[in-house]
Amino acid sequence: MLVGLLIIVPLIASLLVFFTKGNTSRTVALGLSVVEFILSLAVLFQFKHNPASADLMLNCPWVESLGIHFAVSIDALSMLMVLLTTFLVPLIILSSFNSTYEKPNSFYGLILLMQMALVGVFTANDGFLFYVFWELALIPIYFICLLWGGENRGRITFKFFVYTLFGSLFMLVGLVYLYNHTGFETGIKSWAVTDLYQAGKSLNLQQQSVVFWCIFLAFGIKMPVFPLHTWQPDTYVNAPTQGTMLLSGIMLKMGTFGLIKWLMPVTPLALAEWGWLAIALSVFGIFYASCIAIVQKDYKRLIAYSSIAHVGLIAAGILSANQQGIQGAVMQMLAHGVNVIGLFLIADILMRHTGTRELDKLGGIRNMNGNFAVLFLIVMLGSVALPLTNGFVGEFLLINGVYQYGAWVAAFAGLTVILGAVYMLRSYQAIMLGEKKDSAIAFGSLEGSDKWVLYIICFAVIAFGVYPKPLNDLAEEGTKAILTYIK
Amino acid sequence: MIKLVALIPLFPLLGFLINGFFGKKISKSLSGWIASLAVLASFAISLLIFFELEHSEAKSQIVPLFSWINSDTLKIPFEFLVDPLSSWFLLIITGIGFLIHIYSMGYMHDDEGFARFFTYLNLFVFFMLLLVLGNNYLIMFVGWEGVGLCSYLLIGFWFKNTAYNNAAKKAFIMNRVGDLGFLMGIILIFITFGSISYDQVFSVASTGNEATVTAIALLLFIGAMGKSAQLPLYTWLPDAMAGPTPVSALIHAATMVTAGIYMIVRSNIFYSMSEEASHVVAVVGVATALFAATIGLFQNDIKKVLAYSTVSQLGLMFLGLGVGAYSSSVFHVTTHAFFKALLFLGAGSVIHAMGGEQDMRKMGGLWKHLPITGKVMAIGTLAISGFPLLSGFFSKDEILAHTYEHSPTLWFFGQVASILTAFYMFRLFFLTFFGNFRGTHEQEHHLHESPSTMTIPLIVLAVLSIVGGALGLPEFWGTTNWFHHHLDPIIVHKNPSILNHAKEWTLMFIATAAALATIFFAYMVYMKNNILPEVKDEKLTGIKKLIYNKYYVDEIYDAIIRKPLNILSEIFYKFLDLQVVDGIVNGVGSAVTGVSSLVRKVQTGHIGFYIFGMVLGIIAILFFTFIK
Amino acid sequence: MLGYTITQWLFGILSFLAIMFALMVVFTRNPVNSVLYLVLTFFCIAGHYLLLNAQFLAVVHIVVYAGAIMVLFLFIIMLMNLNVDTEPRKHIATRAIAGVVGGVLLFVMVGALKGAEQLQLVQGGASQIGLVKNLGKVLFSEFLFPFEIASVLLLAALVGAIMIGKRDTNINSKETN
Amino acid sequence: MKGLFIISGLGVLAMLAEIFKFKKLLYPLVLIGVLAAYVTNFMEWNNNYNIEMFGNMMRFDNVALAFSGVILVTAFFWFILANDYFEHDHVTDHFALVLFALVGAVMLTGFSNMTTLFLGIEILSIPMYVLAASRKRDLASNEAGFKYLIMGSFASGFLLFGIALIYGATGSFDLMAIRSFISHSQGVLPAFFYAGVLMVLIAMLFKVSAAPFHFWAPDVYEGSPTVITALMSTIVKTAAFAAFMRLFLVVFGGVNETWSMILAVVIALSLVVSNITAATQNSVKRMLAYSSISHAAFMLMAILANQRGMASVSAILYYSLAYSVGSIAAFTVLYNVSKAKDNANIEAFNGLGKRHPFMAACMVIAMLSLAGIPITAGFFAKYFIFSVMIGTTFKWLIILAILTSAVGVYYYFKVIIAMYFKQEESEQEVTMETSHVLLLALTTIFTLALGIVPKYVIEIFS
Amino acid sequence: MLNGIPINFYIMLSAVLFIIGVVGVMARRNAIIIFMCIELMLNAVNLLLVAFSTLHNDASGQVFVFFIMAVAAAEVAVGLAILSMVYRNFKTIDIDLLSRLKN
Repeated sequence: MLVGLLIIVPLIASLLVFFTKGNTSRTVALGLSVVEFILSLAVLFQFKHNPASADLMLNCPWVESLGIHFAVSIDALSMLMVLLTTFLVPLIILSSFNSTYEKPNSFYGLILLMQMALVGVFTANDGFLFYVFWELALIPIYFICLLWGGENRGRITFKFFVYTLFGSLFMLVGLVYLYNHTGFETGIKSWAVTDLYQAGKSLNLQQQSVVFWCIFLAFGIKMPVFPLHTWQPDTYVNAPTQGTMLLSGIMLKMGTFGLIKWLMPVTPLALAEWGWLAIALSVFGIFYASCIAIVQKDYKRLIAYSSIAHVGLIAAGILSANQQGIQGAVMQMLAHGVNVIGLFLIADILMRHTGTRELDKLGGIRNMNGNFAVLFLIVMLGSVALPLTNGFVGEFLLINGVYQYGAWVAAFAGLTVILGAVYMLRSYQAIMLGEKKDSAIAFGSLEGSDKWVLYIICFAVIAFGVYPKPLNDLAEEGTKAILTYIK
Repeated sequence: MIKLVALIPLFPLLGFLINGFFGKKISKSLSGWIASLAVLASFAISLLIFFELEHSEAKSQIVPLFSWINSDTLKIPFEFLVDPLSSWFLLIITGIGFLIHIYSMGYMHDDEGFARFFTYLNLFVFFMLLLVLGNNYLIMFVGWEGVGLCSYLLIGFWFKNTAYNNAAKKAFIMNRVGDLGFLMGIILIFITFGSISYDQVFSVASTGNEATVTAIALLLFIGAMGKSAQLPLYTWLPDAMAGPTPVSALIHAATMVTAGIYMIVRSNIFYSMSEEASHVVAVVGVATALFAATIGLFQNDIKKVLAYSTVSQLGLMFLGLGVGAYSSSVFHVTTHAFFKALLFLGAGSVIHAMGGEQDMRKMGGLWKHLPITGKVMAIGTLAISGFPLLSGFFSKDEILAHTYEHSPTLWFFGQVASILTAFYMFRLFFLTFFGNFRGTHEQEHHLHESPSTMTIPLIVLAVLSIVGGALGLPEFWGTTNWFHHHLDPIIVHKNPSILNHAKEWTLMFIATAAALATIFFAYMVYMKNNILPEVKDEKLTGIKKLIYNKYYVDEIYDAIIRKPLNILSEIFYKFLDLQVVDGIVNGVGSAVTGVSSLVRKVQTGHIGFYIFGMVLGIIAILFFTFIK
Repeated sequence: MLGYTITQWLFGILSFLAIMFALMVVFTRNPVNSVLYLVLTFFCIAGHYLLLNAQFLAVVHIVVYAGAIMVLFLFIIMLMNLNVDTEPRKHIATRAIAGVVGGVLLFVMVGALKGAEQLQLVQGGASQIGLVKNLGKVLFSEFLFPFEIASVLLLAALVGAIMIGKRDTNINSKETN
Repeated sequence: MKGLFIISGLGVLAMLAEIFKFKKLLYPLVLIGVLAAYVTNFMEWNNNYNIEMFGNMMRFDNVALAFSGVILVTAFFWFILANDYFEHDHVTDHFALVLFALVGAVMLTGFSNMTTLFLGIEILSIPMYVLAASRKRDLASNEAGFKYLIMGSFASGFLLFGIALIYGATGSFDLMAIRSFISHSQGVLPAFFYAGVLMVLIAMLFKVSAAPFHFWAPDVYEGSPTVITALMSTIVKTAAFAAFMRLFLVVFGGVNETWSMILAVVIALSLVVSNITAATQNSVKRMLAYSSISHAAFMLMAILANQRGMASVSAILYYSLAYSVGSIAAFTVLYNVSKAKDNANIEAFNGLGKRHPFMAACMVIAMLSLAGIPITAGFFAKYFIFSVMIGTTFKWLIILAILTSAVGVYYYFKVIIAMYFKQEESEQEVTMETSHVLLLALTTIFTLALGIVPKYVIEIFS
Repeated sequence: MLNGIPINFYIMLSAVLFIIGVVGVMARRNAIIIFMCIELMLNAVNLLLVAFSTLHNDASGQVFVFFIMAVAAAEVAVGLAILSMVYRNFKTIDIDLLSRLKN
């Protein structure tokens, strides 16, 4: 039942927030999202102590005649993802306290609605429900970007919407196709995830390949994997900071999570047949995006490309289909979620304090605010995966996993270790170091909320780098469970 | 006591945290002392542990802390290993580290980043200790990258200066290149032997097949190249002199750059298993030694000279490793740590006196102004040049001896390198301390000996550089080489010296003679008919110019790596991303609208036409069904 | 004569005339004439009905079409005084195409409308179904509901025609969009 | 069945209202009447009303009742929408015509004989011709009515020809008789019987405006008064599909190999033409016309799938309900917006998000539903279509449908973007009467509710 | 055989008439003529129906014709009303001139 609450609370929260006014709405939103976080901790507690308890699963028929159930449950993997979501959303809301948005009630309401959908995606145990939540997550973010985005947002958000919708429709076809092959022995078709696994296994190679690509298309666009990525930089740059955070911090993980839970176990044959191509795309994407990030002028766009590079490695790790690869992917998803939010917040702070994100115009901010410099440094180190930061565990395991797929692939993917350092240090130097430029003059001390968000993020970066065990154990368990299906 | 080994890195960590959080609030001297005492504490514990180990039977003891990363069969606990090697490095790091901390308190006294400096310094010590203490490759890697970070921070310590920042960035990135190799090596070790903990890996290492082991060894060596500034990844080290001088002494001479040697000695089993790998190591080492030494000949920046000599000395150590003289290399690491730290600190004190001036062409005749510094510098110079009975003499000699029995050619080049070393070191010495002063007047006016916080460490180091050789007296003198015995437990395949004493003596004689001859030659050049280096760089010509400009290596790298990468990136972004990939996506959109405006024309609005269309449809349908 | 029965002769002639007149309907330029030709066509068709023993239907046909509908047409034509050949012709090409398409359609139809021979016939001798008695019986028993509902149709037509046809009294009354 | 009579009675009543002067009462009376018809509909549910009545001319089985239910609900909504359409000249006439059209529509859900089919279609069409032209001084409206009339009667010519041929082959107009005739003759039907089936198919395709028989739809939709367009795109379509289904799933299901391939091609053509053409429309009204074509294509897919059991039927039922409710909402907004701006162009929507947030929000839901985004009704509608199609040999149609519905999103979202992104130069208020507010709220809730608990509709026959 | 005339003849005859009607609709611009052509088509159908009803010796065919006539009458009534209105507004009933609504 708890898990049901996990989904309902944000929904109610968003409805409540819709009826608030002015600054109260953001406080209410923050409070309620914290409540959600506490709730998720309760779920974690429950999960730790008796994983089999009825609190952790909910399964009631939705459209019985079509085998559609409202089935949600918590396993190790979804637990982690839920924690990520419920942990990040309060931070995202808090990070918005220094920017004023018109119609704040709808703004925060949409964020919470989004949270509902995301939690749904991560907990759904029924293919159809998964798809519904998947699409549902698209609506709020679309409106967040459309209503509070930057310049020519109309075109860009639209491109983003159609692009992703296009992909997910193919996923729908793939899923329906699987559904159509369920229940040969029982005769009763069902959307339950395990039945879909079986159905997938029952297909021959060619059918599996079709399903594989249909579904991969959706996930590949969401992540995004080269060459399906072109919606992403524009959208990230144009969206309001909180929108960008939602997109990159959590929504991106929908793709990778889906890859792990909804694609890998379904089509093992196709994976063996086509995995190389998918991995090749992902790995090339790493190099490609890193290179592009090196020559970016706009810091936000730079982060956008860097996240393409990161997710490329994640995808490669997942597709290499071994313990280290997938577990590393999970760890990296968590780490990337935290770090990228930090980075985007920093971009936002820069924008607010100096009025620009152009690397050429920025410089020497460290002279004005050393404290900020340190926080920035820590977040950056996290995202270049320095040991003892949260990024490292994932990256090590990922490269390890990819290496087991192919040494040269890993060597190529490993370029991210170098190139990542190149563009991150380059941008850090351009922004913080050197003699202070005019833009930096005005740079005062940070506002409380910003500071706290950064503190929390930095703490997470280091804490989970030094002692990743709690998360790592969950990730290991979840990965093992998935691998039993894949093998 | 050994169980408390965790305290050793803990103290610097605490120092780091205290200075990091409260550095701004507390007074300079306080933060300085906190940092220094933290290191001193760990030095004390290291000593205790060292002696306890000496007298205990178990030569290697594992101290588990907590389980860190688990992934199915891959289990990486966070645990420390105390054995002769690590305990020895502990002493070097904490000992030299402490001295340099003290020195820095004087040297950095007027810098507003005082607390920050010590924060970084402590962090560095912490990571360095982690590096040597870890019981598996990943912890070594943690320290490895950690010290890389600290070197980045310290090189770019004066962050207002763009050149320094670039140097820092360069150091970090070049190290990352090596680190990637290292990482690959670690993963390959895991895949081959199913674990990355030293004890487990080495126990089964012999089962690994030749090729794999070679691959592992080479991958690890790539890491070493980066960290220990070997060809072709050495160029960051000279630039790293941008950092404050104590940093150059501690990180870029005494400790961090020797991490590569530590790593290879640690995994010596792989190298002794693979002929090719160790051959590569030897060749790279000797090449680096020669190459850097030649560059050192014509440098005018006092710290640059020392930097290149460091590179060359490191090359020498790798030569030793390559020929299987592991303990000799470690021995040389030790002595080198003494005299190179001494030299850097001395140079620091000179620079301090000169008010930040580093160009030797503007120095000269400082002997009378800086008596202590002058003397200790003399000792250091003699030591590095291999003057008999000084520390450098023994360590270098051991390496060369082993090299000779391995291959005389390598020995020859090694010998040449050390001769060159002797030459440019004395060039440095003479140019700095003798002749007449070539600097400005106000510089000359306040030339002064450095404060005691700086001189005392110098003196201590000077003493060490003199007596340090006693640690490893050559066997053929009938004395026992304590150092070898100390390290024996961790060297898997020992190769006993097969040279007869006569040969040994000859080699030693040749070395000594060469050294003395070189010193004399340098004396003739720079003292008698004191020839000064060109003041104007552009006057240089031919080979001289080539060497003076460091063989244009930086320019070459720039041309073959950085520029192409930038161009490629621009192509990716401007063309492939914006034009092709995104172009296709947008193209679809505009195609739809284009087609749409065409199709709209069909809807002419004429009933006649509509009817016509319908009838055509009907005909088509009937035709399709009945005639076809 | 010539081996054909009288009915066959009649069928032939009537069919010929019907087609001729129909063509004239399409091809005369003057609307009034084509109305008259259409009337003639209807007469021919009525003749066919008679041949098929649908006497009552034939009569109704004459009354309704020739009597009512065509008069209505004439009426309208007069109203719009189109009785001169003012109609601008369609472009010659268009008409040619229309003709061709018609030909093709015919060809296809001929192809489509085969297979009548395999109908199993129940009928023998002159049937009586065409008489008022039978028709009435069928109409008011089996087809009662359609018959009733047809009244709705006619009502609707009535209302519609009135609403459209009647000139609005208050010109400046705003109409809803 | 009783509903049919109630509505016809209402029609007559409306005519009497002119004479006996109770115009004012008429509107409420009609609303009540429609509700009453709906209620009787429900009372007839499941009590096997498909006894041969009136010589087996009508057969109100559950399917028929369900569809006429959809029609009546839509009609109810529509009457609320159209309330001020009935406040000018010819009030009673308008009422009568609309009600008679409803009679035809309901007939089409329950006919069981070619005669009633034909009469139903005509009873539905003739008032629509008139209503389309009911803005008598508006040239567009005139032209719309005129085109609709000419092409409609042309099409019914084909319908009749088809019926005649079928009659010729089978000797009966009764659907069940024809069906059994088909099933008993082991594929040895005379060729012209198939020709007849195809002629009927063509006529029906015309009625549901599928390419290439769709040409009339955009023009007529654009020209007619907005409310009448709403009527056409909802009730008329639903009725047409009910008839289509009855003919081609029940009667001609046996000979589907003759028509399925043709239908597939027609669907593909409709999908492409409609969506592509709609993409660059400037008039929202016309855009909705094209979108209605693509929706028709979707519903045709369910017929093409020709699934055993009630899968196809319930899919169509759900789709038509979702589509009708969505369109009513969309047209309500369009009606008010265009009334304010006096044109139905997309610019009229600029800045609506600020000028009238409620209206804008409802429009968003409606557009999402039409575009088929979860969790609106439209999504499930499309999903059910996919799920019946995926089993057939026409999977390629699904891919095509996806590609084109991506285009579809393009033009639906043009409206949304206009409402929230485009800036309105003149910040004039858009007003909306309370009845319409209620209607919007009602339809929006309905749309969402359908999306959240689709089972009550989709499982209605099981 | 209906009194010695094969049913095919009737089918063909009505088909021909029907097609003539269709051609008329396509070829003429005068709305009224077009209307008459549509009537022609309907009559072709009527003929066919009657033929079949005689063939099957089944009265329902002929009854159906009644309904067609009724509908035709209704259609014509409404149609001509609309025509006259169009004429009133456009001053023409040339279909090619009625093409305001397009694209």
